[in-house]
Amino acid sequence: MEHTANYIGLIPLLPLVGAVVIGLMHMFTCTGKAFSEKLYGALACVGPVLSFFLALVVFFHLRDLPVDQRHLTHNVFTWFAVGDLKVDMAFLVDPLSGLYLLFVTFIGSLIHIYSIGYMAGDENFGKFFCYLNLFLGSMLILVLGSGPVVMFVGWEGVGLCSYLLISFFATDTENVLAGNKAFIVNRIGDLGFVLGMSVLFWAIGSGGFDYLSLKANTHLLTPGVGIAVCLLLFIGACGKSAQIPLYVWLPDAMAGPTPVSALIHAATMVTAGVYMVARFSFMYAHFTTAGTIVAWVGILTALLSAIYGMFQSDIKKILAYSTVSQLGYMFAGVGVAAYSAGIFHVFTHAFFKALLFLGAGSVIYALHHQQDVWQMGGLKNKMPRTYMTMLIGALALAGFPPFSGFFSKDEILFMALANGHTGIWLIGVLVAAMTAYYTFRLIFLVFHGTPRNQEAYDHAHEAPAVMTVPLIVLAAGAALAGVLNLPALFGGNMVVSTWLEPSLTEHHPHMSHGVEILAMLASVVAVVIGITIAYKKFGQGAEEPEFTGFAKLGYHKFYVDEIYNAVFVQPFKGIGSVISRFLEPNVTDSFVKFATWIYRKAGTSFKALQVGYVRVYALYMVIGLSLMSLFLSQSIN
Amino acid sequence: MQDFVSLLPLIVVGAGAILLMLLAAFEKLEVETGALISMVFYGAAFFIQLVVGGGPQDVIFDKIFNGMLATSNFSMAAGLVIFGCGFFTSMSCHSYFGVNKFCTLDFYAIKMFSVCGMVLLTMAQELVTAFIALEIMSLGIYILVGYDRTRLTATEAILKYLMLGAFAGAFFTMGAALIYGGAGSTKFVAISQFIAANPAGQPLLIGGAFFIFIAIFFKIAAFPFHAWVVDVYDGASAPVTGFMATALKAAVFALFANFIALSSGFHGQWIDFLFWVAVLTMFGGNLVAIGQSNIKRMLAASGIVHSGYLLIALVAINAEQFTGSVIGYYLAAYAVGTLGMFAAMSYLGGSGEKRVNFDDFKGLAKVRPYSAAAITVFLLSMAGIPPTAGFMGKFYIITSAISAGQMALAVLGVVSSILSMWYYLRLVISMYFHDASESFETQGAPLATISTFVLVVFVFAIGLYPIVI
Amino acid sequence: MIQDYLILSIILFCLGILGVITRRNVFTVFMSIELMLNAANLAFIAFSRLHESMDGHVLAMMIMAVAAAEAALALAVVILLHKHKGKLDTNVFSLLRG
Amino acid sequence: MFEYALSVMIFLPILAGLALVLFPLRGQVARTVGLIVSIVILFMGIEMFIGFTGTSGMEYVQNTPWIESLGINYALGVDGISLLVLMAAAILYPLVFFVFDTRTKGFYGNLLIAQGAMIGAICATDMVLFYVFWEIMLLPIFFMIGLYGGANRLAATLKITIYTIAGSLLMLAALVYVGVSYHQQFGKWTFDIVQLSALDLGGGYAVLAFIMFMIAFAIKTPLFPFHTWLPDAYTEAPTSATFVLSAIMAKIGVYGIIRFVVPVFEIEFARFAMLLSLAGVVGMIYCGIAAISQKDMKRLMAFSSASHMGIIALGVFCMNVQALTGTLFQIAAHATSTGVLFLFVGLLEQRMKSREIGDLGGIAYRAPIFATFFAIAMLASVGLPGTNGFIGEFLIILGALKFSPFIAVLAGTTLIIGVCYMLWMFQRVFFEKTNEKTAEFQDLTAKEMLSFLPVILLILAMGIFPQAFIKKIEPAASQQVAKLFAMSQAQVADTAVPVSDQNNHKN
Repeated sequence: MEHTANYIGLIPLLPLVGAVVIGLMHMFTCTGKAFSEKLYGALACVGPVLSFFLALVVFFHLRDLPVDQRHLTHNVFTWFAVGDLKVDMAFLVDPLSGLYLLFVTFIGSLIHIYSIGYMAGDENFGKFFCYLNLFLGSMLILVLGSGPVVMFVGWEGVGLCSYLLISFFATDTENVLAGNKAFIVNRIGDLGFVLGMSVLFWAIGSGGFDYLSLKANTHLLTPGVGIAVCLLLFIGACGKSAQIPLYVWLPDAMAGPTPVSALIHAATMVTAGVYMVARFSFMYAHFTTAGTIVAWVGILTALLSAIYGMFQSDIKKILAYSTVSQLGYMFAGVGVAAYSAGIFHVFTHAFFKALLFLGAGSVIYALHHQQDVWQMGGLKNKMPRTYMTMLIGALALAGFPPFSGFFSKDEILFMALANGHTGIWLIGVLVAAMTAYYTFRLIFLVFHGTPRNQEAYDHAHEAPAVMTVPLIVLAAGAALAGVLNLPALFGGNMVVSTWLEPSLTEHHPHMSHGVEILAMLASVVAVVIGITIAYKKFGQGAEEPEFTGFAKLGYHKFYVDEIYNAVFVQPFKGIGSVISRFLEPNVTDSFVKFATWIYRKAGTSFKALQVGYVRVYALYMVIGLSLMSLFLSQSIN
Repeated sequence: MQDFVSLLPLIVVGAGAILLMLLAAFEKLEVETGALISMVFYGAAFFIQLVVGGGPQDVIFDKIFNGMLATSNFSMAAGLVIFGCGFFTSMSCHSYFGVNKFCTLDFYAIKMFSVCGMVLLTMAQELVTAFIALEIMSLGIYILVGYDRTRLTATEAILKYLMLGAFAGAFFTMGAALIYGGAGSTKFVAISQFIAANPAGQPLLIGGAFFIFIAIFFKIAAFPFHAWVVDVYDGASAPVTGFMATALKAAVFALFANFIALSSGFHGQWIDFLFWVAVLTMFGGNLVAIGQSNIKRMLAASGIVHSGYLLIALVAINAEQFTGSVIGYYLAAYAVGTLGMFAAMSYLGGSGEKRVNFDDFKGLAKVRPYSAAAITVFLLSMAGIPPTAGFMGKFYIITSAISAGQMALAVLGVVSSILSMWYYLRLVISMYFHDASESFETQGAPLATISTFVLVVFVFAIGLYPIVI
Repeated sequence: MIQDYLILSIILFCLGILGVITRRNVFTVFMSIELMLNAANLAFIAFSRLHESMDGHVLAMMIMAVAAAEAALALAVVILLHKHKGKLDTNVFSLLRG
Repeated sequence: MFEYALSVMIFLPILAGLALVLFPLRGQVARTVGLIVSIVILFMGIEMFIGFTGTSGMEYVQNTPWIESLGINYALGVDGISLLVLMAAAILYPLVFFVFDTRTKGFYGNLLIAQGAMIGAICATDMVLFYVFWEIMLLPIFFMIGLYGGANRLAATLKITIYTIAGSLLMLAALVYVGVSYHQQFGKWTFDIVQLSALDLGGGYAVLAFIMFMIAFAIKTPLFPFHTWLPDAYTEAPTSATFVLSAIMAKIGVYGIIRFVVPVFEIEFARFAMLLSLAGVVGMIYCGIAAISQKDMKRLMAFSSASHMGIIALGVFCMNVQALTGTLFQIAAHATSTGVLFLFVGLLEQRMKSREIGDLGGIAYRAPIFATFFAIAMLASVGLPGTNGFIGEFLIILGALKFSPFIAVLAGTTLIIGVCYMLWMFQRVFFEKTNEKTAEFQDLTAKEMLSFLPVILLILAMGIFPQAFIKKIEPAASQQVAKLFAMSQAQVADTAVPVSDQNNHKN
């Protein structure tokens, strides 16, 4: 079975090839007569599906290996080697990346299938699938990369794809701006990533710059350097996974087509940051200070975006903020060294968030791109399948037992408590309540009560099968995925955690089941409270309220975007125009200009000396002569 | 016998001059033929010089007229340059006077006489001989400058030149007298022996040398004795200006070098003084040049700057084993460029020199691309852009200056050549980057044109294969 | 003893210089130059007396000869100037300037 | 057969160019000649690259005495340091002849002369020879901008010419100083860089000479604050000239620093490294920010190019093998991406008769191929992994961090700034709505596409398989760095000695 490792290279390659093929086809035909959408769709799905099966093969091969040697590396070629720095284009499959591999390819394939339905009739059908394939390929490189540099390739690749996909409907400026915002903010994070890598390299990179060797050399790091590396890398994670202060791009990213929002900006890409922190668990576990900071940033992000979520009116925005908030949870998890829990939450979240987005997508699709929840209502009769699936998704998101979200989230909170971060635990519980609230606010507003926009309601209809089937599959996942990591409390044996054991550096604190039960109850209670409040307010349908005071602040996201704009963007542009309008012509260049001016002036004055009177010339001679003789009398004796 | 051999070129040219004067008696003889005849003689002299000077040793004949003249490789080289200048000037005169008819055969005769004076000057090893040679040269040049008796400007030019020249000459004589008083002789050899005997700066000597320097500074238009040069160049006719700018400068610098290289002690005394003169000359020249709108005046001013560079070389010479190779090479390089410029001016200038300003040459490249290209080459050579002769000259000078430890002087020289880019480029720009307003038609014989392109070849030839003397 | 001669010649020389830079009449200027040359000659003679060699005298002769030649040319120029402008004021002749 | 290759590569274009300039030919004939010559050079370049072994020594060496009295030789050679620069000069040229066909013979002649001179400057291992070519390089540019440039070309021409010549004349004095001090230390004249690197100048006049060298190269590169000639020149110059300037000529400035300054002035270099790298970084940020607010596409590109040159130069000053290799790689990478971008801007201008960003929009829909190519080049220039831009920038930042974290952080901002102006421009030009101007924008013709395709592929290939290039340049780089360190370590201890030596020499 040794040759299995050689398949690994194919897994990211297939979608990339697909992307290139589709891209070329589209590029040459989009101005003339395009190929049929069927062809595009088929081509687009080949790559992802194949790599999903390959992933399965590799995964099971991995499972068959003994626990302590569960890692397959495939060194495709030496990327570049300069001095001590040697970077191989090599792929590593170990339990962590294996798991990630599975659900990235799985969800990826689902989204491709779904998109065939959703994007039908768009004149840039081909382009869309080109990007989608490209994205999947980059994501897989990110996951499989055997070292930080290769990971960075995928890292930037997905950034690019999200830019392209967000600004997919590029004719209207809003989307393009959103895309730019996403790319630039991601770049800010990438700066951190690059610097972190560099520091890491100079510290311990000379002994090999891939995870395994780095893990082996971690002990050589001094605390200062180590923490610096962790934090710099975390900046990168903040950019990619939309944490404070770089979360601003994610909500705008909803400008893209809904499948994109679902796939990229909920399920896979945004969790890259979490994955990265988990990848470097050997460092974050080693330098707990950094971990704690990560945890706090995460939980605060969760809180902040939960607050935003409670007041939004755009269905996709609500989901977007819930994503940010869930990401916060994940970081809190990996921050408190509950890596497996964090990853598990990524896993479950992928299901229910993708589900919710796609559900939202089919709702929007049904209402002809109406996204304002205050224009919906009572749709549960019109589109029952969507309703049911989304309800499951909502319960999972809210963390209502026994749905998947409950287990993963609760695991995180419990670990936080267990590792002594009581503050984080408290906030976490609070956020859980808020999450439940805004999730069900959404459900009630959309599906219950009475239609607010009658004619939109009348035209509404259930989505086609190609769209609902993925919904149902995902719903199943969202409902049941929790079982995979059933805590010992319920007689489970934490399959995922144990599976991830070899590639993560974490220790399971032992606390009495009593405490665990109490904690669990607390969060359940919080969830229930949240849901009831939501029902009280919106259960029987409510009209759009006038936001005032805190709600107004929340609705406007505390004006953070405006503040950023005023503090960073505008000054930046200002400086730019100052330089090019004023500094460049008048200051930087002025020295030269001044010199030439002096030169010319002196020239004209000398011109004036040529008076043309021969006597005066003789006079010059005599003056020169006398000055020279003075000079001589000075210099000689 | 050796006296005769070493003087042979001189004699040839002198004979040619006399012959021309006699021929001048025949009315039917064309002026053009005069030019050709003189060219023949210059050529002959040039080759004789080449043959005689071909020897490897440094000083060939050091005891001519018991030490009044001496020919070294350096003086030979200077002589070659002078003959060359005479030759090419005759070529450009040939065309020039085809258009501006005020020439007679005597013109060429006088020119050859002054060449004699120049060559004598390069060999002079005795002050009064030098003075006489200087005067032979100058008297000839005076006449050439004012040859167009009908033009007031020419007359004014000769007035200024003559008056100030005589003024400077008086200084020379006074200096000679003082040195004679100090050293008891006016022969360079004796003077150097005297200095070697009593190195303490002897006031009479210093004063005398100073006066002689004044005179020389005047001739090479060092700052602040430069004022005349702009006006005189402007007033004189183009070929003559070219002749003055090159041959005269070569001769005088030959004398200057021979004199300053008397003995290292003497040279050492004057280094600081020359340093400042060089600096002032370079920058003063640039400042004069930048303001000019007339090309001849600009070239005159740039001539001042080049004198400054040559002064750098003089500061840097090593008086112990003086070869003068750097100076010789620079003189040749400068001569080629300048002669080319004036040759071009003399056939492009038209009758009565109606094209002399920068603006008159606008769009030349559109109408006469080759002439424009040639002029550009000369300008680049003067500016010292490789691979022209001017570059190698500048390179040698900087090298010698730095080897002599005169880093500051080298840098200042470089700075001044940066400044000089300005007015050289200005002409290129007006030739190339503007549209032609006229058709630059030229009549008259094509010799000047030919000489221009021959000189272009020389510019590159000397630049790429620098014959280090 | 020699000093007196020297002083005299220096005085003459300076007078010449003064003449050149102050006077505007062409004739006067040229005469001033002659004065300077003669000052030089005087110095030569005096020095040759001092060194008891005849070189000085010879040199003086030479210089006189040259000065004569120069003078001849000067006169020609003077005539030329007079033909052009009818006056010998050097300030009149300042077309070439700037 | 291949031993005179370098001479051929130098003089074939120059002679052909002169022929074009001098003999009366029609523009199309001239173009064909130029095309043929440049393709010949291209193949010779490729052949040379393949044949290059990269064992950190000079290859294809050629050395004949020129001026014995001063030990000046006609010495050519290629090593890891000059290889990629040479490739940039040799390979990209045919594009120009393929894409633009509206010029006169004089223009093509000048282009060829420029190529020959640049190759000469790159291959020369003798300082004086280098200087000669270095100066000749300028003349064609001078004429190209002055004759075929934009509206206010005269000012631009004068500016670039005076600037550059000022710099190079200072360099002339400096290199003579180097030669002389070699003469004084070792008693024989030479300007061969290999032998000169035995020198270790410091203190006294060496500082002055070093500064003069650096000014010359800083102007050509250009380093902040000597960049002020650049925007005007790049904007006014005809596209092909801008291409030559930005893609190749600017690189020769950096190359000159590596080749001629570092080996001779180890001590001074080590001493000034911090200041210089600051200049590089500040320039990068300054020009980058300036680019953001440009209305004219070409001007924006000009600033972006200047900004990148800052980062490229930084790699030299960091004095470690990663950064140096990064620079050498980035020189070629940036040549491809920026060169192509400038040519694309030229195409846009040709088609739209306007470079104003405001006038354009929505081109991506009219011209997907053009847009894709442009996007790839753009992403390369913002250093996206998978394109060649990433490798260089990453290595440089990595090295900069070793040199000084502060510098590294500043340098890292290039990731952000670059994206800012590029995306903004891309949005305004290729996205958004089409207007009546861009509505009938023609996509790349087959010919154009085929001529650009190789470069685009090269961009990707260099990004995905950089090792093929790096393994040829890395040995030379590491060798130089090692030497630099040995020298500067040895000297920093007793800097006093050479200083006093200098003083003795000058009296």
